[in-house]
Amino acid sequence: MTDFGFVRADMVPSKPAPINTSGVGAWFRKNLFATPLDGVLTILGLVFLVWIVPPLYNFFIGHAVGPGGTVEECRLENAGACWAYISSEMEFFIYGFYDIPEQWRPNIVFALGALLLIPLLIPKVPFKRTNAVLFLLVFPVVSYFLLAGGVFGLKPIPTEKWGGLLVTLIISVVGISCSFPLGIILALGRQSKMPVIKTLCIAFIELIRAVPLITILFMASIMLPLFMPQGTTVDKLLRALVGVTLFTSAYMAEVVRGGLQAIPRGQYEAGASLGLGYWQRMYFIILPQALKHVIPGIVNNFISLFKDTSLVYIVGMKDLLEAVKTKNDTALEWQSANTATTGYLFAAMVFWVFCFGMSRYSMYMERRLNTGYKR
Amino acid sequence: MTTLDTGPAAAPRVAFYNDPVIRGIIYQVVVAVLLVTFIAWIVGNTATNLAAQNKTTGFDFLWKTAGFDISFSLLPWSRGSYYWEAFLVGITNTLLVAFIGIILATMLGFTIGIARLSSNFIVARLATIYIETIRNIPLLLQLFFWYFAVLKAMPAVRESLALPLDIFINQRGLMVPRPTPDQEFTWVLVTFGLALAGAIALGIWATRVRTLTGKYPREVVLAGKVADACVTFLVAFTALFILFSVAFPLSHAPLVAAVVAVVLAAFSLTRFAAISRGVLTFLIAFVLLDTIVGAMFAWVPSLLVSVLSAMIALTIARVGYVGALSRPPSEARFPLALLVLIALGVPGLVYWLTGATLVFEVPVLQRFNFVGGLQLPPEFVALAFGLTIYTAAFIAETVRGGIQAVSRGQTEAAQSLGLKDGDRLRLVVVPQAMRVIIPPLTSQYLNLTKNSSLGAAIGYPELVNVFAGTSLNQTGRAIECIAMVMLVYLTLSLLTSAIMNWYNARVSLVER
Amino acid sequence: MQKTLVTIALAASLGLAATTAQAAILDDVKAKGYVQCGVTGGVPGFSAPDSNNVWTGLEVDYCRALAAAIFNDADAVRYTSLTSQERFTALSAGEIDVLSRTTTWTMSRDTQLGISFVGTMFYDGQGFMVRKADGIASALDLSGAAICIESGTTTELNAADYFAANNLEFNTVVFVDQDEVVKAYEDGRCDVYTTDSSALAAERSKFAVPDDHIILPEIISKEPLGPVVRAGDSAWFNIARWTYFALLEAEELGVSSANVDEMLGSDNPAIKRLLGVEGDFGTPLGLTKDWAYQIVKLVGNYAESYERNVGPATPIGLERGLNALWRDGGIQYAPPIR
Amino acid sequence: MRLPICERKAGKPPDLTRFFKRLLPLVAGLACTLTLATVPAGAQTLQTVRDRGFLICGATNPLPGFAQQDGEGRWSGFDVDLCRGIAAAVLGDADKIEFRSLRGEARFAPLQTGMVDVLTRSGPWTQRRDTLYGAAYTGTAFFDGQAFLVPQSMGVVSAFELDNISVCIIDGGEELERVAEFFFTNQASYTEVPYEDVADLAVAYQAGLCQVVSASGRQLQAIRRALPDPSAHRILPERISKELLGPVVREGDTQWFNIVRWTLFTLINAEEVGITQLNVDSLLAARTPAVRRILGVDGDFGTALGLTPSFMADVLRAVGNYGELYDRHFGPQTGAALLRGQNALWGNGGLLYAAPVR
Amino acid sequence: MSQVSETTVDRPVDTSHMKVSSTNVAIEVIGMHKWYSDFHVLRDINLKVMEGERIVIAGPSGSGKSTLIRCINRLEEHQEGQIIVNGTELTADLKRIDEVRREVGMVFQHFNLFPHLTILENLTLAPIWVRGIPKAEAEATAMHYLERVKIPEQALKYPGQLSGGQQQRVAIARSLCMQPKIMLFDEPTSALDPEMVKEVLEVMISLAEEGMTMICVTHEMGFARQVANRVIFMDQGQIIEQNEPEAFFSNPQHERTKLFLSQILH
Repeated sequence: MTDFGFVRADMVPSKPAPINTSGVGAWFRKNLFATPLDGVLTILGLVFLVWIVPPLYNFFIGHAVGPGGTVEECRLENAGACWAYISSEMEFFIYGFYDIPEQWRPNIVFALGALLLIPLLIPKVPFKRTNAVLFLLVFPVVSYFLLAGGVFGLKPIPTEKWGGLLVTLIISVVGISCSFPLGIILALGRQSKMPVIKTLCIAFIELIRAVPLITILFMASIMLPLFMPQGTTVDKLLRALVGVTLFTSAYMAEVVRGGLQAIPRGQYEAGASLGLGYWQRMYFIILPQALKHVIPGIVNNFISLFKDTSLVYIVGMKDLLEAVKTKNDTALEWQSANTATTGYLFAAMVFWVFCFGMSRYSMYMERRLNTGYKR
Repeated sequence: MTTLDTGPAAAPRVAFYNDPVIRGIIYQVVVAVLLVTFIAWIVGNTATNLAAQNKTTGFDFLWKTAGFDISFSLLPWSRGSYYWEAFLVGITNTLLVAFIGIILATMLGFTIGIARLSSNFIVARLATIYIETIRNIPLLLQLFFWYFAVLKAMPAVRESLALPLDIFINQRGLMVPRPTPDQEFTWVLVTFGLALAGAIALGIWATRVRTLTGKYPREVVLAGKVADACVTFLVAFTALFILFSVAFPLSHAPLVAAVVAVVLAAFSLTRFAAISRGVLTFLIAFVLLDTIVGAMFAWVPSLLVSVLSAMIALTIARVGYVGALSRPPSEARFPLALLVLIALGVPGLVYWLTGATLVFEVPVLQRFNFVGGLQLPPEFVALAFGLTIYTAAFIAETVRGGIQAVSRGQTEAAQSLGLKDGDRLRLVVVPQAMRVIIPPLTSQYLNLTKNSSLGAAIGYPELVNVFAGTSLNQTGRAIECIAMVMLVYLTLSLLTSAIMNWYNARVSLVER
Repeated sequence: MQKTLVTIALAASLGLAATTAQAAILDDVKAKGYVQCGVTGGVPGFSAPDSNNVWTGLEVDYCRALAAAIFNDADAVRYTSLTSQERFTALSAGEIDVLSRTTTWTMSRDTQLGISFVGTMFYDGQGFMVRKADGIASALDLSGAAICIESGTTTELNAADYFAANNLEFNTVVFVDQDEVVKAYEDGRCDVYTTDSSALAAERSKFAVPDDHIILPEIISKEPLGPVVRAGDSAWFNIARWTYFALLEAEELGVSSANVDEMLGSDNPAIKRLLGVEGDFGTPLGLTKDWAYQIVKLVGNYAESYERNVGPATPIGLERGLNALWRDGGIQYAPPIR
Repeated sequence: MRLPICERKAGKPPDLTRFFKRLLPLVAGLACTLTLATVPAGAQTLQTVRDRGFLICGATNPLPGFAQQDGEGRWSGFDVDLCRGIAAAVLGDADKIEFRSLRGEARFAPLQTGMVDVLTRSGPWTQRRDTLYGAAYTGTAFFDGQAFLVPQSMGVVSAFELDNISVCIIDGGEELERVAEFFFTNQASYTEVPYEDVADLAVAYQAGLCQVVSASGRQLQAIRRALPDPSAHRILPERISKELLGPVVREGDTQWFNIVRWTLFTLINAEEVGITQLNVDSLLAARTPAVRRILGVDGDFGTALGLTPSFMADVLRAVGNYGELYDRHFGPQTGAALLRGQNALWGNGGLLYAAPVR
Repeated sequence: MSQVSETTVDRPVDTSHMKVSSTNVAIEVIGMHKWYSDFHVLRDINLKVMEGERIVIAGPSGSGKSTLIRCINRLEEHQEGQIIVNGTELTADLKRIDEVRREVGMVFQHFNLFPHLTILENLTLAPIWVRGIPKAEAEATAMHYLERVKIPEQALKYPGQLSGGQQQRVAIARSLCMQPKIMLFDEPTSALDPEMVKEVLEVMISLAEEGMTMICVTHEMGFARQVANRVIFMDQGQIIEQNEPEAFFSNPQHERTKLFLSQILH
């Protein structure tokens, strides 16, 4: 090869990788035993799995008492999770105190919500605008009247009776759809050039972000009555909604601000040069770009909000977690060693499914729009 | 809220006002007026309501006796204490659990975050499962779980779970030994502080000399060698001692251990240092593995466990051996062992010389209860545990993000310059990763502190529970109590963000 | 989009917000058609959702009785589940009309929070548990018995005081923790276990054979739990108070939900007055003449409610003890309806 | 209470963030308004009494043991001591009272018109009185009921032993019915000797026109004390009806209602924890929380009532605890000892129960 | 990557030193294969580089050019065959890898300067910590090389404050500070604006003029013509053709080469 001229006459065919770089063995070597240290970690990991999986399997499935089981089975010495308890109290976990004969109403709301939300989430489905309007404007109104009743001959059901997953979903859906625009307004206010508005927005955002949600809800439950004119009361659900929404909107504002700051100046100037007014500029040019940038942050906020709904026990709402806790504490007929654990695990699974779903959806959208941050 | 009511949608449509400046002023005046009205309305309502309920306001209640018990307090507390003391107790309890949570969560979070980036499939997957499980479940639920489902299911006192180092866990919480230092022990503490400062100063000095001259100072290198040997001896002796007195009981265990340790220490000074290191690694790994795996699989014959542990430990020892082979000579190595020895050895010497005693008051199971030691109530344990586990998942993601933010190119550039792995991490990767990690890490710390308020739900007497809960309930001074609580959190938050701003200004990358 | 959302929020808030006038609670309650009753988040026997997810319990029955007296409909109640922090604010602010939530009547609450305690629905307090086999019927028989007790608590002081006051020999086995005390008692370390009586009952229900243990009727410390109303509205205070008294009076007169209709024909003037057959005691309260009849008919008397919710036949298994009528050895006592 | 921040107009705020600087005056203003806005309203009765300098206290009809006038016109008795207790609580001086004995059914009118501040005895607590007359019963000071007075010589210790006797009873109320009911359920026989007036009962009994008198316990006590040798007669412990006596105040003044209610509860609670007129000062050093709270050493329970923190100690210093009060007027040294019976503490088999001072 | 330009340096290139005089082999690659899991990315690479040789590797993207030079300082691992650098064979042995890396400098497409360090610190980092050179000496060397790349005035700035071309020159200087015997360039100009390409090429040419052994993956065909004494064309992971620049450009032999050249040279 020292001679310069060289022309390859026959192409070297692609040949399979040597056994140590491909195939199952290679995968094992690369991912499990790349270095001796890796091997050690793998073995320790396996030891850990061997240690933890069988007891978990036995608890969740092996020795668990299925939905048809009885409390006596749950009370057996080596019984696992008591799923029978969950299935027997399921109604309370989903609807709270909602009148049993009227439970078709929340069911319709659930179905309607799913029906409107799913096409909204799938990018390929058309009529997005109509769909969004239906979901954000029509659906809440319909749901409210359907759930609260008092019209069209529906039996009125006060919000105190709503509970369980129903309340969790209501608070999170309303919280998400209200805190989003509110957060945008706050973010715009914070970017504003008007000192009074800017200061107010900053003060609001920083104050809310500085304190735990629990204190905001404490305020909603204990101090709000003091702030209202004598004799005025605010519905508890509304209080929880307002508390959670205000709280989230402050965080949302910070996320949106991040997006706004990422928009180059040129975009603002271009908008202005087209003669668009402030709101037109924001609506048509700035926000669509800014929001796209911060989808992961927004969804993270939604996930936090969804998890934070569990704090509404402070205002005495029986959301899913509180409903489970109530039954754990009061369903004496189901008392057994694992009843409480099973209850909490059930709630954990429900929360997990929703949060995990949201985070996966966000990742999917991120990939689709390809605007996600690297981190 | 008011700021929203006055969306510029209410803009006057008169042409005269279309001047943006005037319009801006008008908007602001409208907002300000609305806000002031709103506040006045609230204040008025509040005053009326309080008057109607025949309630008084003001902070005079702080100087009244509280008359309730607080189950856990670092400060002296009795029913006769004042409300302001309750306030302080709440703050200290919050800070205590936050402090412990932060330390533990940082350790766990960094481990998990690094594990998640591991090229090892199982390790990375376990870390992912951990993170995805934990951060998608509400913290409150996790606290309930730890408190009501796990701690309550812990064994009763007499069947306490005995952990090493005289730590016990049972329904009543965690019992740990309580250090009871005597008067002379103050000197040990003072020396420790001095020695630590000295060791750090020595480290800095040695590094500076290393930078300026290309070599560590001769004396330091020599002392480092000796320190290496000493550390080798100490570690080997401890491991062997445990091995021979617990795992494989041997008569004259201390003597045998000492002899072997001396041999290992001597080897570590020669060119057979790598072998010495391999043996040392084996010893530590084996002792640890045998204990832990033995505890995990109590039903497996101990011989099997020992053999398995020995095999794993051998592999680890090989890693250690190879690592030691490629170690730079002591002249080019940072004298870590020396510094550790100074920081710990000097106080140890003072401890021995002054005859100071630090006796650990061990919790002892008396007929019905543990007596002595530090008894941490289950609420504290559950809260600290829950906060740690939960926050660690977020810290792990932060850490992962930070490490990933340092592009592969940086690593490659460092590699191509011939920097060794340790130097590469120390000089290139960590400084860059940390500047990405620290801001979100701080906000995680702040979140942890704020989340500690959920302790109220399981009865841990932290600030919200003690002050916005019990005190408020006793006094009925809702506004005052909640305002004070919020003020504490606000202060913490503002302080943190001030420090962060300072830090960010200091480390932010200079860009064009 | 924002604008429309705000509109929806406003509409919803208007729809959800209800108003109550401070002054005349009764008028307001009548106007809205139900009693808003503050209850716990769930304490079995006192207020907790049952297996049909309906609120039940002794305290819930009180609310139902109030509703029965006002509306002739025991179901005209809406329950607000309250935390202990918010209960008094909720009451003062008029969010609830009556608070019936395991609230101990204490001086500071009665005098400093702008609220008034109506009476004592349930006398709780420290009690004693013994093994049935020991054949002990009263705390006065406990002289010399080994008593398991939690140290450093008021429990210990109360017990010491009680024994001293009754000239009984006091012999304790002291522990630092509740669980331990129970354990020691269960293991036979001592003959008697003492703590708050409702806690006693709860502990007992956890024993392998709860029926082997009995809770003695004596209660030696005071935790009077009762309904609370806002201070300042005497009319409402009177309704709340006399609803409670009516429950007691009905028991005393032997009127129960089962026999209330035949009791309408009773010759006993006290029964006649109670059931509104003779005299009109409802009008001064702003109620109908048969207010107490409705209470008994729809909710039952105190004894019925007690037995149904916390009595010996329930998992809570509390003997009447202090909560028996005055003539049966307890201290539940109501002024006559006259 | 005033915040220092109210005075200085946020001169040089700490160098934190800019928005905080702007927020400071706002917060300060809000805090000032909130903390300064206060006032308990509607404390009329207390203020009236304070302004007047003494308490006007009433009870229905003089009744020996409850309220009687000595030769010099000074009132004494159970009812009077209750008043003295209230005066001690409100004015710090138990003697600053004016006691009025009211006759007949008109007793609620003076209360309503404000002529008296509190009625310590106004006839038994019934629903009508509680709800119709604009009055509010604050609690029970004396459990009473219809009982039987018998001569010791009869050798009867329980009402259930009574059989084949003649009973003097007031005619016109429910008393006749009660007795009839009682004897009917006991399957005992009796002859009723009805009289129109209480005074006549004593005369008839003394004259031997009947063997037994049946009336409310307090009336029997009065009759018995008027007899030449009270100790030769006995009031049987059974009560065949319910009568509750207790202080009554005007409806609508919650603060005054609470003052009277908690003065009464103080007496009962003090007996329960063993505070007496004699040891009240030495117990100031006690460590028992319940004692310390009652004596105002721990906590402040008075200010909210518009009283001093130590008002309960003042009450006890002035009149002693409930037991002392009772013994003073119905105890053995009166020569006509009336058993505590239902008026014993709840722990001692009685019905007296007061919510705790906490 | 797709941007292929033909920027040339206007001044005459001094080729006096550019004759390969040495007979010492700097790099020898023998029968080397590499796979990314199942993808056969480098196939049967045989290459011998003499000291002082300047080799330009060209080829369409994905042809394995970068992978090849990354294998040479073991940023990538090969599975078959041998790579011998300065007489040291590259194996998994960390010691040997370190030895090789100390002799081989590398310049990356994206510069990979350390953004948290000043230019001077970037340059002195490795000399101080790898070679144990005293700081003052390392700084003197660093300033020397900064002058060579004509930006001594930027020494105390941070990378973020420099233009792309300046950064790449710093990156070259950083490698030079370690006084390598061989320099590898991985598309050093393809991330730069055209006017900056020139300043980087200037530096590279002057380096070549000094007789540095260089392997350069680049699309700068002008550079190849002026400086290289061998051009290697790669496609599908293999060396398709190699020749002296003149011959390579004027008379490509292989169809693939012809196609490639016709595409980039119009």
